[in-house]
Amino acid sequence: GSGDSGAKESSAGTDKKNVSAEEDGESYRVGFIVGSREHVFYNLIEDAIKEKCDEIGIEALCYDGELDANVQSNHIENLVAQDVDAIALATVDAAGVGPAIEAADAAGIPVFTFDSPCTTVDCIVCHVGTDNVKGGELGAQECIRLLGDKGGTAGIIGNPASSSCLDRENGFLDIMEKEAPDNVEVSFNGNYQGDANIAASLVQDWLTADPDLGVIFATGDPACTGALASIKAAGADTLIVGYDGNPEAIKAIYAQDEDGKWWVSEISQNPPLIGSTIVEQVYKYLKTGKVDAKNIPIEPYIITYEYIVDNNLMSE
Amino acid sequence: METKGVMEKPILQVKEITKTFPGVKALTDVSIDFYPGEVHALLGENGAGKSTLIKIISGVYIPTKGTLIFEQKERAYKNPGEALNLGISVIHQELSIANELSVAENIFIGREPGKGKQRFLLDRRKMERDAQKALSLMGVNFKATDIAGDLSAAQQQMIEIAKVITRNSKLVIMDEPTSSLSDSEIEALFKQIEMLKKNNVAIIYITHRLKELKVVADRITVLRDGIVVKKSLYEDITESEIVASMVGRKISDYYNKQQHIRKEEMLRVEGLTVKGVFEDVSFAAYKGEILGVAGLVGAGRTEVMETIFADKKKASGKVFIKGKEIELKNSREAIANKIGFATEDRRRTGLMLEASVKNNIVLPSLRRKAMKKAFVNPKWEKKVCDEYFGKLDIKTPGRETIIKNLSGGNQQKVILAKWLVAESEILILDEPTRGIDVNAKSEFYNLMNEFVDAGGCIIMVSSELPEILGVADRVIVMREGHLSGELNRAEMSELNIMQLASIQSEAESNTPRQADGASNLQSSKLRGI
Amino acid sequence: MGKAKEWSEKNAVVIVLIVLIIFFGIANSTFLTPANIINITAQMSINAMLTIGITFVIITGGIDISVGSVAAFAGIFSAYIGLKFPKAPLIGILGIQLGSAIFIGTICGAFIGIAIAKFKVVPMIATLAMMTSARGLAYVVTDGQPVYGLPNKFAWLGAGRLITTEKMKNGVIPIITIFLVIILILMHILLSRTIFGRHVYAVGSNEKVSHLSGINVDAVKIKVHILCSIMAALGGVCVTSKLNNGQPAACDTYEMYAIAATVLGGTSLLGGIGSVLRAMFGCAIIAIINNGMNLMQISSYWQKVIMGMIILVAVIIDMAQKKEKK
Amino acid sequence: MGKAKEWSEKNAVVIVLIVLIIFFGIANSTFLTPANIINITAQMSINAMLTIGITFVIITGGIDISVGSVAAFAGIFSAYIGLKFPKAPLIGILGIQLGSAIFIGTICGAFIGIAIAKFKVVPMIATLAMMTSARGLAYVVTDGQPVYGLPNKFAWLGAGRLITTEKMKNGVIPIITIFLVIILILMHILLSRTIFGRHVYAVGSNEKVSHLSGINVDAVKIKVHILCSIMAALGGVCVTSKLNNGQPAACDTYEMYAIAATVLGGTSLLGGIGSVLRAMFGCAIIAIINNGMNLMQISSYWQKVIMGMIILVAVIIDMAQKKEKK
Ligand SMILES: Nc1ncnc2c1ncn2[C@@H]1O[C@H](COP(=O)(O)OP(=O)(O)OP(=O)(O)O)[C@@H](O)[C@H]1O
Ligand SMILES: Nc1ncnc2c1ncn2[C@@H]1O[C@H](COP(=O)(O)OP(=O)(O)OP(=O)(O)O)[C@@H](O)[C@H]1O
Ligand SMILES: [Mg+2]
Ligand SMILES: [Mg+2]
Repeated sequence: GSGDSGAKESSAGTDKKNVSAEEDGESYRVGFIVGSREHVFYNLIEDAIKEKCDEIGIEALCYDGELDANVQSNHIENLVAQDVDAIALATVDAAGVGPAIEAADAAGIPVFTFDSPCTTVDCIVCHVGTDNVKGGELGAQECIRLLGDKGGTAGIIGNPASSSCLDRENGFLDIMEKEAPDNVEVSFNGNYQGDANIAASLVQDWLTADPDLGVIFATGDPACTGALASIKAAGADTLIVGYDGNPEAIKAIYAQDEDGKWWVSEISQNPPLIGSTIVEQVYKYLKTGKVDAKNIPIEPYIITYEYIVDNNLMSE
Repeated sequence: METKGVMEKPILQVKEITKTFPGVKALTDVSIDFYPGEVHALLGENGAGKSTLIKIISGVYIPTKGTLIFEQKERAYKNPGEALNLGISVIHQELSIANELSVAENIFIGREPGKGKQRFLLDRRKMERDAQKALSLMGVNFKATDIAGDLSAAQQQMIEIAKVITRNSKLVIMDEPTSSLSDSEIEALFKQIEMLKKNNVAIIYITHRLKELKVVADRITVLRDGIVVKKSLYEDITESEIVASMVGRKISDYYNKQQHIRKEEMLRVEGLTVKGVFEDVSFAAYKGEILGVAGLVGAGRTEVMETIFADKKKASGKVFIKGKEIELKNSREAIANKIGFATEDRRRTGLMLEASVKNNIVLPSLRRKAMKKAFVNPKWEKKVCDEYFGKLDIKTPGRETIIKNLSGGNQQKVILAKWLVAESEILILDEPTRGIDVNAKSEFYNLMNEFVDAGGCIIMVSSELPEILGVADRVIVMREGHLSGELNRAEMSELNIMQLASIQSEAESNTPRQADGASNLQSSKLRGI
Repeated sequence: MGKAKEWSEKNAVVIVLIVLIIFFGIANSTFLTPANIINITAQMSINAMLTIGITFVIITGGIDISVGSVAAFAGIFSAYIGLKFPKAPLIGILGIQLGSAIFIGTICGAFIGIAIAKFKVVPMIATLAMMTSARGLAYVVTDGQPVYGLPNKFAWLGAGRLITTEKMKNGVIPIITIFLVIILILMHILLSRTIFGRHVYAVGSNEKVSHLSGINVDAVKIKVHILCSIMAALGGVCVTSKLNNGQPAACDTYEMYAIAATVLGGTSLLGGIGSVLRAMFGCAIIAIINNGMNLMQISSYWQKVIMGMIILVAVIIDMAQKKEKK
Repeated sequence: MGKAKEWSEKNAVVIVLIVLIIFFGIANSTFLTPANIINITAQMSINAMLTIGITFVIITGGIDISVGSVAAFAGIFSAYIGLKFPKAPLIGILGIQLGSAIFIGTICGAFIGIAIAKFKVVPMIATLAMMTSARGLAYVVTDGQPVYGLPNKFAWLGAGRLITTEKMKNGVIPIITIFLVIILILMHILLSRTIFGRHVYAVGSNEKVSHLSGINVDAVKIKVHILCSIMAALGGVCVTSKLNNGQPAACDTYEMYAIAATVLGGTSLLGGIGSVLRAMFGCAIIAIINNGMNLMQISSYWQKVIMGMIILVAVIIDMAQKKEKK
């Protein structure tokens, strides 16, 4: 409900600002490339980006990176041809799209990254994003907490094709190896390929092999959806720790007597904050030539039922 | 037959039908009446418009102009289904078999018997029973449950015949139904035609084998270049008059038999065997002669030729070319040894139908005439095409014309040109004049003679006795996978060849195949000179 | 002896299936447990629905690569309708699910069928266009978000099980498996016992002859594509039901496994030959490889490689047997 | 008048292309700028390489859906080799890139070709198996991680540009475009002027006739698949070069656009007819739709829908023109 009115407000605001910006001769056009429009996480970032841009009077050109570096590279080229004032992108992985970024830089267009950093070039002005490894570590800690003194088995549903998911997986496995007590064991590791139905089959197979599977860490919300379906169907007591913090997850966790019986926690990266922060930094750089820091981390945090209640996330 | 006495109303009247294809006027103001209980033969050279006319009658094509009056009512149907429903059924010139389906399914295709009121569920039993009944009536040697694609061309043609017979049609059209049938099967067909006539069915019959007319035709119409040039009762006209009206001139002896001078041996096979197909075949062919290979359909002649051309693997036997034994591994080596092979099925194994005339002609010779080993030589291509268009009098709008648009006779000449360009010295021609009109045939025989006179060697497989007698210098005869004899020019006669091709000792003549052979002798009159 | 050989010629795929079952049975102790076998039947159901539809299309000599996208689109559609009726009884929900599948399937299939039959677009391109468009539309209507908050009864079809026992408290027989068996029987009868089924084979075997024999070839093609899209849509609705959640990304690339299953089941890509029953062997092979490798904890990367190779080998064995016969 | 009509019959696709250019040119001011036109030529290059290879295969009457995966695998392979020689000169790097493409392309293509020609596996399934396996292997060898840290020179082929001007400091002419043009000319000559090219058409027109005319049909098929895989591998190597890193997920589903481009370029999926030059029109259409819609800020969801529909409409127009001629 609140989103709608906000959108109306801001669009009205844009018109006014555009006029004033033109008078000042400083209407900025900035290109944003999200990782993929097929992921809710990026869609939430994009929504925040658009909202923030409307608010401060930046013309946002948003593109779908399709989780394909070649596509992202093409978008960057096209943005250079359009002579935008700045480019901000969520690279597919740490390797990034080096040559295209360097070409943009050489053409005098500053490049920013968000969500996933690019380690292969030095010319990135600023990166805003969550440390996914850290998110994975948080997930592992949460799993250990949920298993409690009794301990038990854990499984992880990954999606190594996406580097953020891979980072989460690595963080998770690292902590599980280092910090887990002896009675906690990671006995399953699967790839759901971004497909909830595949996640469902994976979990179904795991539960057949181990009906007492204690907890599942899912590196993305679609995997939680699939896992939940199979756990319910099997009548198991396995708990789910998700990742992303999408509205769907919040609703599920909040329904304590239903889906919340299994889906209990969620690691969130705060996509709206990532989106608004990157816009702020771009704006600041275009105005002043400076950013707050070269790397602005957005801390991941854990969403539980208590968190939802405390922060009034489900007030309607 | 006394059918002509029955002067009923025509069941079908074709009135001033004109059909144009882009660039071709296939039919011009054609008007013909067809009567029930009568066989009406439609005659004409290749491309005269016969098939086009029957396709219009059966709803495949829509005429550009003119009307069809069927059972005294003007009809304009949009698809073949509507014509079928009126009782018009057709055996098309091209085999119309669904290879993957059973014989019964083919016979009842499009009108499968249903169960219950809705006719939603298939009544398979009834379908197979009825199909088997029709097949038994025709005396064929295969079952309703056989898969159609596994059968020979002749057997498939019998399926087609069964299809129209079981339809209870009022008008049955047969476009060259006998071109792939053996004499015994032709006889079975003619019996069925008699039955249809008795049931007062009208029949339109197209053929290039004029001898057949004597047995079946009541009335004839001759088309030339899409125009009706002759209409007559069969008994009122002679064969030479028919030929003259078809061709537009008189052809006295279209075989144009010439005496060739036989020279040294070109090809010899010894004990050639492919298990289960033919055994121990030995013969020789010489420079300067046309060697005929006679036999009934299915005797194994095609397989022998395919084996010589190394398209089929032999189990044993030797092949000598110019006296030297040569082990040919594949057709490429056969071509390198100057053998050319024009197959019996032009459309499927002879031509790239969608490709140009030029590409069809030069295909086997490309490598030999390459520039710098790898490149096509376009100048040579043009030159050689033009040269052979002239030499063989190939009628085509141009080198780049898609070959399927050429008439059958010209297609056959293109195939000949292809092997001449490949510098073949031994030419194997399998049923070279099947489906070709008299004029084209006569031209083709002349070309064969020229080739032989220039020092070539031809092996001609043919099921047409007149053709063998008229063209070959010597003939070898095959019967059921064996070489049953050889006849030189002096010994060659219809009777001698048929004896070698079919006669078995009385004791053996119980199996169906041999029974076929026996009846062949009688029916051979149909095709005899 | 001769009979066994003849049987093996026709049923090379069954032999591959048996070998796989024996292999995984030995390699993993869970594999042959009743619970796991039941899981496999449930897991193969969705692919099986797509496969049944594709088999019809392939028998007519066509191809359909849009089934995954159509499935996703129909699944989302059913979810939206489901959201509108949170209090519907089970029978109503089932009506919504079947209705959505039939509605979306008919529209998509008619579109494809008309493009192919009337506008003579090659099937590969017509269905490629549908694949791209239906997927795009699935994202457009959902704005990329999953559709959630469905009533629990919505999951009955895809995730429910009948007959509970001591050991299997959530039920033994997956409803989706029963549903599949019903569809399978109906579709098998449609293909093998009806006149329409004969026409499907006839069109695939020889289109020209079918036309000349009065079969309305265009109508057969359109009907078959509608049928295929409805089957795909049913698969998509079942996924949505199973997850109790509509995902725009659902069933991505499932068409490939459906095509592979069809071919493994002996259906010829050239048309005219095939069977929906045998296609189920293909589905079973694929489901078993997936399930077995999951149980054996084989890395998902290797799973892809192995899956590709097993499909290839199975088809080669099948081919070799058929060639020998010739 | 008649000539113009005849021309339009043969070149419906060119007309579609021109209409699209005019439309986007009016709709967006950036579209017809030199910088953008250059971008389009560079952006279409990779799809163009895959398309050239697929065109050869389709002319022989086959199909190849593995090109995207083979491209990814070859790209990764080249990246690993590139990592081993950080100090190599440009010419050495180019050697590594071409060598990798030829090496991986030959292996993959030979594998596919032999499965099809010798083991009689239908092309769809043989290449499906390769698609799955090559993608799996790409993940296996990289363990899912991108391969990065390549020397800068590695990016010359895919991202470099020649001739710098005041306004375009990065260079005007993309090297990848030059590379494509060279390949295109070579492949066009190979297809249209050589004996091998004729044999490719002949096999697609009629296998039996080709065989009886002394053509080694199996060899032609194997060679064509090797060629196709090499072209795909070149595309993959160019992607790796363009990104200066190797991605196991690269070129996913690119086969579909390559097939669409081939068909748009007038190549018949039935074989025997086609041209690599005309296939470039297909690639251009796809690249222009992508680029134009991006510039117009059309949502990527709608882009999918629109792309599907334009491909369909283009093929329908092409078909309608050809049918009219008949
Ligand atoms: N679909 C078509 N498109 C263009 N021209 C055609 C078509 N069908 C037939 N023709 C032309 O129409 C003319 C008549 O052909 P038709 O097939 O009727 O001859 P026909 O008398 O049956 O010859 P044949 O004895 O060889 O069967 C020929 O010139 C042929 O090339
Ligand atoms: N592909 C095949 N599979 C099984 N049997 C075959 C096949 N081809 C031909 N035959 C059988 O082999 C025998 C010889 O056939 P072939 O075609 O060589 O005879 P032919 O004398 O050339 O007759 P035709 O005049 O029909 O060409 C026949 O009995 C035929 O049915
Ligand atoms: Mg004819
Ligand atoms: Mg023969």
